[in-house]
Amino acid sequence: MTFVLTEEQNMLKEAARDFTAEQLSLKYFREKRNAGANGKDPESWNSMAEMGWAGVLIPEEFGGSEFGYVGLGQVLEAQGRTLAPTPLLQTALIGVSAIVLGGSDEQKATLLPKIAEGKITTALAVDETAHHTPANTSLKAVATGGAFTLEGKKTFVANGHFADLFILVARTSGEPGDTNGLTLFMIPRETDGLTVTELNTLDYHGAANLTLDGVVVPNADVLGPVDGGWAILEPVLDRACIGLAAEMLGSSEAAFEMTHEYLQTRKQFGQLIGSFQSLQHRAAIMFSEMEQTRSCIAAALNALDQGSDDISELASLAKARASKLVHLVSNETIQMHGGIGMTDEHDSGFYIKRARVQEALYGGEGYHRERYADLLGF
Amino acid sequence: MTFVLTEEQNMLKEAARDFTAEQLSLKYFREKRNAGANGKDPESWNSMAEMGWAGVLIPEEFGGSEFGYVGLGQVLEAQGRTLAPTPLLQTALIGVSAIVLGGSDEQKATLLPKIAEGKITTALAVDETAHHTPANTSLKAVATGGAFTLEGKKTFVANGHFADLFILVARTSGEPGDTNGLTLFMIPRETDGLTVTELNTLDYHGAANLTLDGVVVPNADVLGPVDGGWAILEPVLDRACIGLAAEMLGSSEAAFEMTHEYLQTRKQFGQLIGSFQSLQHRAAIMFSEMEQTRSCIAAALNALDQGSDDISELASLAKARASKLVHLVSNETIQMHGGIGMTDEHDSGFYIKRARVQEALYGGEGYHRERYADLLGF
Amino acid sequence: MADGMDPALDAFRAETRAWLEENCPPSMRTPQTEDEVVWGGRREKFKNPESKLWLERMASKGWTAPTWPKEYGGGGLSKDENLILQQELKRIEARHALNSFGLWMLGPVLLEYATHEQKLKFIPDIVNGKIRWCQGYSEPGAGSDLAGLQTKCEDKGDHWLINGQKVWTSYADEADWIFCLVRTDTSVKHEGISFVLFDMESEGVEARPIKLISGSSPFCETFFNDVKVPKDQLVGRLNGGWEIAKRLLQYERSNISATGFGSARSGSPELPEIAKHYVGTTADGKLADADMRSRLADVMMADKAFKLTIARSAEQAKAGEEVGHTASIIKYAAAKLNQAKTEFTVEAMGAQGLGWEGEGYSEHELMAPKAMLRAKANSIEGGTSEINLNVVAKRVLGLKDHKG
Amino acid sequence: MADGMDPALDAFRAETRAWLEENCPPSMRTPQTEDEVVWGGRREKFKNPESKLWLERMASKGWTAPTWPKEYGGGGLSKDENLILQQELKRIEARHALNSFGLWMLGPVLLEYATHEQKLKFIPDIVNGKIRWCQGYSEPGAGSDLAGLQTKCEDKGDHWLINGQKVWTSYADEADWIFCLVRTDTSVKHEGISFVLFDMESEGVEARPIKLISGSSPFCETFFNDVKVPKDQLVGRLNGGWEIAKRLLQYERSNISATGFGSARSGSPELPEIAKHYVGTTADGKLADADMRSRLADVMMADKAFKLTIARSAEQAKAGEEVGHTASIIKYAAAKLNQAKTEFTVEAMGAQGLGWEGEGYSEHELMAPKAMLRAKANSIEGGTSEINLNVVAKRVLGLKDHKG
Repeated sequence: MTFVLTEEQNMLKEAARDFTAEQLSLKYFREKRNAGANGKDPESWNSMAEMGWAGVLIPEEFGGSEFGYVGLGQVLEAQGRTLAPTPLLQTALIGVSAIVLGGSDEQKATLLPKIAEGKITTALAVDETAHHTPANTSLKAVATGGAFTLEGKKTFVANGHFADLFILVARTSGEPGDTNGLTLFMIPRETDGLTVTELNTLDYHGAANLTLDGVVVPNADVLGPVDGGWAILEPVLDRACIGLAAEMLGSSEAAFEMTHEYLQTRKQFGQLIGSFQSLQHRAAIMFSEMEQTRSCIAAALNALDQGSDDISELASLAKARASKLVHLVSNETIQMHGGIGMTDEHDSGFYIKRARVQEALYGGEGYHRERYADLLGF
Repeated sequence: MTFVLTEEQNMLKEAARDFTAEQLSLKYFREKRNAGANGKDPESWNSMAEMGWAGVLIPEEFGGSEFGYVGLGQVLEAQGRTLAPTPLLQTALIGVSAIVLGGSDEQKATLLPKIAEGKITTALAVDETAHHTPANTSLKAVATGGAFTLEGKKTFVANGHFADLFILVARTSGEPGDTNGLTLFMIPRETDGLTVTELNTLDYHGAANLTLDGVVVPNADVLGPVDGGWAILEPVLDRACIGLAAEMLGSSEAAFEMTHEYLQTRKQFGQLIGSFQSLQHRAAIMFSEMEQTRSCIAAALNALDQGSDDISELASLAKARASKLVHLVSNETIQMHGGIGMTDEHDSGFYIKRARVQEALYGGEGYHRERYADLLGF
Repeated sequence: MADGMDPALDAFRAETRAWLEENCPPSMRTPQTEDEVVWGGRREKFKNPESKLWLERMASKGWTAPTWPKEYGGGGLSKDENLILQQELKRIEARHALNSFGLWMLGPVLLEYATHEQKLKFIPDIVNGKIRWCQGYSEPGAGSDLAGLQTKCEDKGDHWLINGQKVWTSYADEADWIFCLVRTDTSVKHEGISFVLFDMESEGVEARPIKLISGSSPFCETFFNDVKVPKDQLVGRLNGGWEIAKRLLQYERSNISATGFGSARSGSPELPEIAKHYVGTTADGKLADADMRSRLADVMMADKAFKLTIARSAEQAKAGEEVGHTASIIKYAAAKLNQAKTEFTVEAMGAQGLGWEGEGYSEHELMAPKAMLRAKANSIEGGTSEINLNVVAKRVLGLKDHKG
Repeated sequence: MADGMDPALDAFRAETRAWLEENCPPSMRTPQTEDEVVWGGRREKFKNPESKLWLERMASKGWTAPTWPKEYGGGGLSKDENLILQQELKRIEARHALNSFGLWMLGPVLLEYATHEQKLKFIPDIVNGKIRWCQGYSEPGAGSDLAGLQTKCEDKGDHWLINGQKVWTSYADEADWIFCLVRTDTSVKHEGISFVLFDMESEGVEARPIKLISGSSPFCETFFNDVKVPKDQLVGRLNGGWEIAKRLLQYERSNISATGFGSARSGSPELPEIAKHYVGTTADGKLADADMRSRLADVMMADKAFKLTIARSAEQAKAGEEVGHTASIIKYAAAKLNQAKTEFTVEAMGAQGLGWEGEGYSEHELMAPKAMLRAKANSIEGGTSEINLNVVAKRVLGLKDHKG
């Protein structure tokens, strides 16, 4: 079954929705925002790890539940509903995928149990310019006998402002633009020569820029083959796109529901605004887009669990459509709420701010449209 | 004044509207279509020439009125309203421009008076593949002492199925893609080695494919400098785009008016369909697009009369916006008319069929979007 | 239903397979061609004689309507048996023995609303393809507002007398009988409509084919001038036709939804191939026109998203989940998608996509603009996109009309 | 009006030029900076002392309101004289001496609707910038439906008593007086509205700034709790305020239409430059991202089409042609365009367009997302785009409402 959840997956979905609604509500998000948390919330992550969600993709032998991507997608969708800034995507999906796909037995045995317990969070450091173009990596890593020395910068590392461990892409050979010659390194936060600049982002989730000035990484912390990092990075980015798309679907759903509610309560000219045909049609069109995007994301999550050979196509499809959806819905949410939606005290603003970050991260609609064309060979 | 017509221009506009409404009505177009005319209608062209419209751009010394592009634009807009297939654009605008811009005194003296009198119609033969890319011209012209010999094909030559004289772009040096090395030739219809294949086009206007098999053109019939034809061709194509855009504006206007009328008469569910808000908004959006496109076309026509230095930008702007407009309006015309708009007996179909040809000719919205970016330097 | 779960079903599968092996003629296992499609009826010519044989054999078992009661000529199969039959037919790639509005639309409502006598009279000839039916719904003044129909049906004691006009009657010029909505009470709207059946050879019936902007079409204008109809040919309750009409529209829409528009047109080259052919490619194999490439990717993604949505809806329905929400947007999305695809094809073909007939164009090229034009009706026929969006807004999203 | 056509006007031009040369301080001929804009009023601080001088000198001639009658402090200029004044001001690139809702909106309606005494009392202080006005229109329950306002104004014999709440009151926290729509009859809708003026320092008035999604804003929520207003501060007829309100909205919209949104923000780099900077270019100077390049061209063309439309409308108006049709779509188009431009800027900046504050971003970069967010209000404020489209459909296209 591709599109129908199993009983266990449904239970996880319910649990995640209950948890985020209660413990990671928009009200809670607002309080944290007002307190200047900038997306840092270790307590909530501890609770999520206790629920087992840090280990949804981790093999049982390393302390996880090995429950799969469809399951994790349900949790990501739930946290997307309330815009909760958690390390779930970066750690439980991206970090774990990278280690499972590229890690040695020893690396797995050392790291995965700690991740499952919620003791370590990770962050993927890939982009170096304002736009996502992973093959353009130019940050240099030079082999110096038993170790590599890294020099350069990384920008907009999601979760980078609090992650314990960076999974960082560097160039060990070749030129920017080559997919050959990339290598993944694991670098603890407290490493000499690594400077982490915390960013206060639009969406109040935060992020970081990294500067590496003579950072020495022992060979033991190389993840996967030297020069062959693309073979891990690309599937990891596909997973990142699909997971993020699931989160975006949740955000779109919740913003749509809030708007739908408003259409049914707000009156103008003595009529519910939801009785005006032009708003009815626009709401129906949003609904149509949402239903179709949901199909793409479900198919992509399922393809990951099945190990299908069209994962990359589905990843770009899911991310492109989710970007389009969340853009449309976040704009319509404000327009249909009118003035109140423009005020900081209303939640509309949170959705549009988060939407623009979600859209850009790992490539927006335009990037994935181009990639889809590449993948389909035209 | 850029946007306000002079009294004389207004009189020409009125005259053209009256003429097309009476003598080139849609009813007349349908009769001709049913009779298989495929756009050929020499009688109407005689009448138009008698009105002086063949010579609107022709200098007075050669028998024209030298009334300018804004004036000609009014006539083109008027004939666009009733979709009239006439040689006006090809002859009075394109042919005359080419001869005025590139012709020798002798060529002007020979040809322009005949054109002004309606005795000669012309057709520009430029494209060789399915898409408009003039620099890609590959049809070869080889100098053979006192003459050139031409070999190759031209596709979709508008008016080519009845024109008396072809203005044809050929390559005298360089490679397809080069703007250098192009030369314009004037070739009478009855020339040895020239085969004209009449095309029955979607819009019932007709066109032709040309095959040149050892066609010999004397040096006297080269238009402008050998190898330097681009300097004439490019401004001629800009004029073609602007004139065609004026025609498209007329078509959009008339289709919009027909739809507007239907919105105010057709009832469903006991209500005029024009009272449904979603149709009201869509009608208002069409109107907004039309008003803005009108500004672009007026500015472009005026720039031609002024000899401004931004003619190319305005030409691409006008053609791109007109393509977008006529596409939108022709689709909405059918959708808002519902079933009746799908029937051949209704005029909706004529507008959409002509629209698709207008869009493609001399490059559609996509082509001119790209060209606009080129011209603006990004 | 996996094999080996139920011995009776296993036996049914074995019998079915054997029967099909023996009875499905060889040419009926080749891809269907347009001109060999069998619609049945008095004027069916069976261009391929094996089509006739195949229909007779299938009809003899009631397998053109496998789940209908045997009493009325149907196959009497259970759902599970029918599933097996369909699997076996697919296994040998058998053609449909019969295409028919009778099978798809009329039959199901007759089974639900007709009297025993009416069922006996009409259903067997639907199953065996002897009578071809057409549908008399739309009228010139009543498009989206179907219930605004005016075709008058008067009670003349021993017969009904029908006067009026229908439009968009598919194949009215080829059908034998019509099922038709008529007005039996002019004082109310929905409650004044009845559902009647009559022979298209009745005196006073005339069908004129409609020419579309895309060329000839199966649609007709159909005129009724003092048509006399026997009293026992009204189905269901007098003035109770609107309920039947709505049920029938559900069957019609689910037919469209199951496939999407235009997806049946197999054998035509894929959009990227068309674009590459007419636009050319760069040295690294990309479409030469970057602007068009982006838009093609958009269309391809919309296509994929739509197909996945169809698959999701089908799978969820199978699993017994509520799919009304998803299904509600499918016709709207299908129309939009098919319009985008056919428009893109015309644009990609450039000048070669602008021909109407005659020299200078291939057959594929001449089909492209006609397909684009025909697709404009996708957002009109079977409920306009506007009506579709109204329905989504009201029934799915629960938005109310203006009050007062 | 060409020079040399009218000797009196030539003389006026010469005098004006001479006066300006002498009286316009040097710093008032430099580009206006945001923090030196003069809004007038009791709390105006005149950050630049020459601003004060410039205002005093211009006001002394009535040239802050050049065409208003001298009797009320205006300049008393004819249209032609005013044209010359504006040309001469432009020639030396003089700053506006005074920006004020009083000048743009209230003054014109006072001239039309107020009594002579009211004019004498209020207009001179608008001209000289002594009193700064704000506008009390929208209410929380009445956004697009402005006439649904509930702020109560009761006749207490020797004064009006006002209770209620306004919202989106621009600069209410900085203004001295308010012009305000209030309900003087609850039994009817439009005919129960009056137009009153009162001092914001009156007891019972409170203004609280509204924080927007884009950050701080000039907007306030404004509360009226038993505010006593003298009887002679009601303008026009009791219950006749709706007519004044509509007239005033015309002045507001024509102000927006004259410039478009955001076009005042000068000095920021052009979109193509931004895109090239953040996205990079190919060897031949094209934007490296082909998909984005197409979309940028779209935005640039929309921008050009809009600007040409503004120019066309202005030129036609000058020539005395009917421009209502063109003008009607300008606010709608301006909002859409400004949203497209600000969205494109954010997208082009990529990760650098996603900052809110603090390290890692330039000032320009931090402005981009705030401008994008602020632009979302362009299709809400001053009449939503939905209302705007309704108006085009009904007034320009003549489409009717549902009947019955």
